Amino acid sequence: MATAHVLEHTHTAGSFLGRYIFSQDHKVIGIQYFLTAMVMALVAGFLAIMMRLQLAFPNETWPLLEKLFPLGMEGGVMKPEFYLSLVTMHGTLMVFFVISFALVSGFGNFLIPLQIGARDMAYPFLNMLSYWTIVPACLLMIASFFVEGGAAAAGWTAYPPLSAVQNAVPGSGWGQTLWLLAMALFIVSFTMGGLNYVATILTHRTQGMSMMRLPLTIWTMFIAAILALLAFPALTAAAIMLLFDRHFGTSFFLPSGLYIGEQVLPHQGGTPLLWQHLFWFLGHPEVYVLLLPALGLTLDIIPAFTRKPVFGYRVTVTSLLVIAVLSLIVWGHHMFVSGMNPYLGEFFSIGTLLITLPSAAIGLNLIASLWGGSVRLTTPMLFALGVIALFGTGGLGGIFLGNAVSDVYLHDSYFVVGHFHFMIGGVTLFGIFAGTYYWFPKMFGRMMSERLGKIHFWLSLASFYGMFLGMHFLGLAGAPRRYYSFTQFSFLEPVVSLQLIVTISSFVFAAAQVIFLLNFFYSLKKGSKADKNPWNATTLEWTADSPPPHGNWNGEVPRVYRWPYEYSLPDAPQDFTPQTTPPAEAKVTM
Amino acid sequence: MVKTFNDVSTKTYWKIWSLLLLITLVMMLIDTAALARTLLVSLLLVGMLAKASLIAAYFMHLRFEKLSLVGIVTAGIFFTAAALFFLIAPDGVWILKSAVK
Amino acid sequence: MNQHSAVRRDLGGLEFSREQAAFRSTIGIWMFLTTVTMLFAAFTSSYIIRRASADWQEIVPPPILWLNTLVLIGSSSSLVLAQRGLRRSHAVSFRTYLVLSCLLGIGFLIGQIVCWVQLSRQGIFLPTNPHSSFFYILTGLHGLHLLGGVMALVYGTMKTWSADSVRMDHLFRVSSIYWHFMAGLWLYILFVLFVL
Amino acid sequence: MEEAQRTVGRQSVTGMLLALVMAAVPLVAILYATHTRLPFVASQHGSGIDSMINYTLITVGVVFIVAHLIFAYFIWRFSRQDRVTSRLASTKAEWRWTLIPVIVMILIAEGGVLVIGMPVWRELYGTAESDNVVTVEVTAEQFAWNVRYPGKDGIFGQTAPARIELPVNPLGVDPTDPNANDDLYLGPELKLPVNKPARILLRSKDVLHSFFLPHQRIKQDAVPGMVIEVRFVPTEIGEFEIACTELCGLGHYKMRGVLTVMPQEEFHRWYTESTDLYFPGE
Ligand code: HEA
Ligand code: HEA
Ligand code: CUA
Ligand SMILES: [Cu+2]
Repeated sequence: MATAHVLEHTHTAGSFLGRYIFSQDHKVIGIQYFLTAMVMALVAGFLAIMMRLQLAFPNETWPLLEKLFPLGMEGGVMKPEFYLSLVTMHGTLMVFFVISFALVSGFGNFLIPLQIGARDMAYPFLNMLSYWTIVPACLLMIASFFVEGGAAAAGWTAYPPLSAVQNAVPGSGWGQTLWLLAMALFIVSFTMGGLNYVATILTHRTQGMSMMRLPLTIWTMFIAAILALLAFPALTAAAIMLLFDRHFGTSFFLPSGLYIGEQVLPHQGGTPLLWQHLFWFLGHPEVYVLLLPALGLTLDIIPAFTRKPVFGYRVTVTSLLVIAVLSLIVWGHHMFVSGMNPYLGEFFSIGTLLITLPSAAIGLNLIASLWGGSVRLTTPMLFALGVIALFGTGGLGGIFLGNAVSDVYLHDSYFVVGHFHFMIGGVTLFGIFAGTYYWFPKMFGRMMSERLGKIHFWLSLASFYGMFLGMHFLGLAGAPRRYYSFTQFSFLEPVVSLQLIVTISSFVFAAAQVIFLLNFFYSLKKGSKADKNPWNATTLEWTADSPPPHGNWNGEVPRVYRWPYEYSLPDAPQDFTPQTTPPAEAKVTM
Repeated sequence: MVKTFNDVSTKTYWKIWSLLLLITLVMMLIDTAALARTLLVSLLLVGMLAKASLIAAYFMHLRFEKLSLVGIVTAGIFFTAAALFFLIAPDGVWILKSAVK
Repeated sequence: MNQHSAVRRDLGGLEFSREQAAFRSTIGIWMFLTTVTMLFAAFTSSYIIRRASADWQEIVPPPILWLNTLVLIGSSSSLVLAQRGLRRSHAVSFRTYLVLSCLLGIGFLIGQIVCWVQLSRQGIFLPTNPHSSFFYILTGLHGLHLLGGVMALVYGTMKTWSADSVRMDHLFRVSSIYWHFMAGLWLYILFVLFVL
Repeated sequence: MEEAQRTVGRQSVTGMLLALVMAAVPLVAILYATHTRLPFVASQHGSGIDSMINYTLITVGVVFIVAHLIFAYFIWRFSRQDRVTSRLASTKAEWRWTLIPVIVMILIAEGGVLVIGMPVWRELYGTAESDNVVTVEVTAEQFAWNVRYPGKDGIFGQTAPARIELPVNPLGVDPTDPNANDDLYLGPELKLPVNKPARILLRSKDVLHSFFLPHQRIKQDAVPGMVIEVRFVPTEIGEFEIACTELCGLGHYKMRGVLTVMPQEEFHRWYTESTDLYFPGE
């Protein structure tokens, strides 16, 4: 039988190469993704710090940085086009190569089989392939800094004509081509991952694990994977057309009469708005692809540290589904002032604000999950609470933007930058941290240091507000984004001093992440040994060894008798009842 | 009783196949005939749909798949594709209207 | 390993008693076809927008396209017959139709290349006008997808002499779904390019 | 386990601290808010946009504060107990609670945009034609604004990119077109009469730009290949800045223009007597 075949395959441990490099074990692949994300986070975070330096000290010179980027930082002064490359690459790397990798690919691969009771993913080979597809993608992205003209500089949204015409901006040469190729590889890889997730969750659940007994992490991964499968092809199509516009003279996005570089281009009849539609058809669902798993992890971590079930499991699942469906039809809220048909603007505005209904329901469920519980403020729990707070703030900011009328003023201002850092850079990053502290024992068999973890949390939380709450007010004062400096306009004068607060906070934030990395690698070697179930949690992965062996469970795959949130069940022997506890030992509520 | 794959005889396949052929031929004919464009498009649309559902139903033997699964998948794809299409289409008109003359 | 025996499981009210692996590969191929559909849906939407522009010019489809269409439908039909042979354990008809299906598939690809050559002889290239751009891109992408299908079919054909029937059944389920989908997709592309 | 999950005594300090921080977040926000002003309003629809923003600021602000206070209270209260006091609500109760966020969001988000927002949106994008308008063409390029008026005849001379010639013919106007003779050209300076509707035909020569008038609450992308109409009525006399808010290349941050709003008679005088001709030769 074919599946049995697969099983034997993953059970053979093999050589070092087979076990750690070209492994088909979902846990190893998950950790590979996770570590890759970490490396890319360092790169993207470093780019952010360089941006912050420029914005707070627009007139300084940085001879040290000149050594690293002799062209972009000639004479130690940052060039405007180099700043744009920084913004572009920071955004792209963070969204696709850090958060997607760590959250969706990392935790997804690691947790899905473990939490549904499978020995591996449905297609282990495809899984390995998906990881090895993103390795060249990462290399291409990083290499693009060192090609002629520098890295792509048209923003992570890569709007043409800027991204389509070589002369429009220096990064629009080789840098943009590499960017497109790397993104194409990323999409291919993510598609393979998505196929795997959907097939695994649908077909590899253990006995008794019905859909309504899935941990919310799995639900969010499932929905995110479907969203990705539906939305990503639009960017594939757009990228193909952009490559053809750039290199083969077609005119999909380029209208007639473009006058760039003192000459009229031969293109005819295309329209830049088409790219925006296609990009955001992907781009908007993509942010939920990242958000939902972060909420999923949070929703699974909270009950372990309140010792009670999550509030509103069914409401949450329904809301997640509603969000997913709606997220496919609201992309136009990024285009309110793009020159799009104003009637579409009205439609998209109403649709966007509809998303706040299920989102707020989830927000309420998150908060209400604390009610009546016995809250234990371990590091994972602290980060999970951070997720709630940041989700609330970022989401409420979204209400200003989803409203087409206020967005006329706020579009492309720092208000937007503040909003999305709370969401995509806050909720998701804090979710990753919460997940890391929580599942580290399962991944590596050791505990992370609580003390360092707490320091990491407090520094991160405080500096996060310092960085991004302030940006909302920069935006209200009118500061546009993707500005190399704010010295050219008198209406922006009040804004300059705020930049300093943001920059200093970003240093603190970066320092806090160094503590995290120290903690991570120190605990890998020296952390106290973890037993199977250090948090007394109920989900299936805690019935496997820490770290789990190949095939996840020695002996039979456990059978499931109940839903995953059976904490503090009256009359049960302990305050937690694992999903594997048969009905004979404790009553089944769901 | 649900019909299974094996119950369908070769004859059925040939019938379907010739029906498809016929539709293709008719479409080619219509294409060359000087019909009003709207009529043409709607006729062809009907032809396409008939053909697509025949293919889907028989050749891909959807008829014998678990219908609800197929329903969910096709409905999902259909919804998403339609959303993309119908929310972009109004912009085509608009862009044309505001094009540089 | 009880997990892998044919287990009844509830899945949103559905019951699946069929062999798990078969189900798994069906899900996989359907999900993949979902992304393919969305890819072409994105192109269709772009086509609609792009068509509205003033510089739109129709290119005339080379007649060989119609021939190719018939060849592809023939290939699809032949695969159905092959599959039926497999179900009935009728090895000869199975192999014959399978080989025929592969040959017709390759024939279609060759026909497409001929079509491209004919077009370029007429001076119609990729960037000539938006319609030709879409023509080349859509037929090219479809051809690439089809090439993948041909390779799977050829691989399957070679395997008919060695692999066991359970695996064969899988392989054919999946590749025939894919193959028929590609045939349907081709009709859709024709429709978009020359009718819409 | 005992090590990881602290005793109630020690962790309630952490809980207290986190609760304080969470309660302080709205305070910080309010503090920021009192120090931030939107640029003052200087257009008719601008006050509509401001009332939309203010409505959202106030309603969302209340949700923001209340949610944070509840959240802080929960953290403080429940980190002090070591036994679960309320385990599982009934599914029905959970659905009933969901009504609260749903209703709140319907009121502040959907209600806001439908009741306050849409009329302003229509005012901005409606096509109500009025004769008494000043028509200006604003063409964006890397990295400058080009302002052109149709002149006394009210008709712009034809343009074609192929005729662009720097610096004499930056917009590619056809010199043989009689309508072009009286076209006025101001470079990056836009002049408008106060309290009179302005109709701006926004174009771009090369890439995307965005026409941002902070005080007039105008933001509209300029898209190459399209002419986009922007309408507004300036209500304050004075000099204002024009900025670009769509990434357009390395000079994006310094693509500055100036809007001068002047009394109607003064504008009229300038317009009829101006010597800022597009083709000064003729
Ligand atoms: C994970 C990422 C993520 C998420 C979840 C969201 C969620 C939302 N976003 Fe955001 N958004 C981005 C990432 C995200 N966004 C990014 C990256 C951009 C910029 C892209 C670019 O241009 O570069 C962007 C830009 C963006 C825009 C375009 C702005 C512009 O360019 O002009 C708009 C406009 O409508 C918008 C709206 C919304 C809305 C209405 C939501 C809603 O889903 C929010 C719903 C949530 C709530 C309503 C909160 C409910 C919770 C509570 C009520 C509990 C409260 C609790 C406490 C306070 C403790 N977003
Ligand atoms: C996923 C999201 C993400 C994250 C986390 C961040 C993080 C940060 N961002 Fe980012 N940012 C974006 C996504 C993100 N950003 C996007 C999409 C844009 C828009 C780009 C565009 O306009 O095109 C943007 C734009 C943007 C701007 C606007 C630039 C402009 O418009 O001119 C600024 C300005 O200050 C900024 C600053 C920062 C800072 C200081 C951080 C700091 O938080 C960074 C500090 C972080 C680190 C030092 C590393 C973090 C983590 C680790 C080391 C641990 C890793 C561990 C694991 C992964 C397990 N960002
Ligand atoms: Cu012009 Cu930005
Ligand atoms: Cu969005």
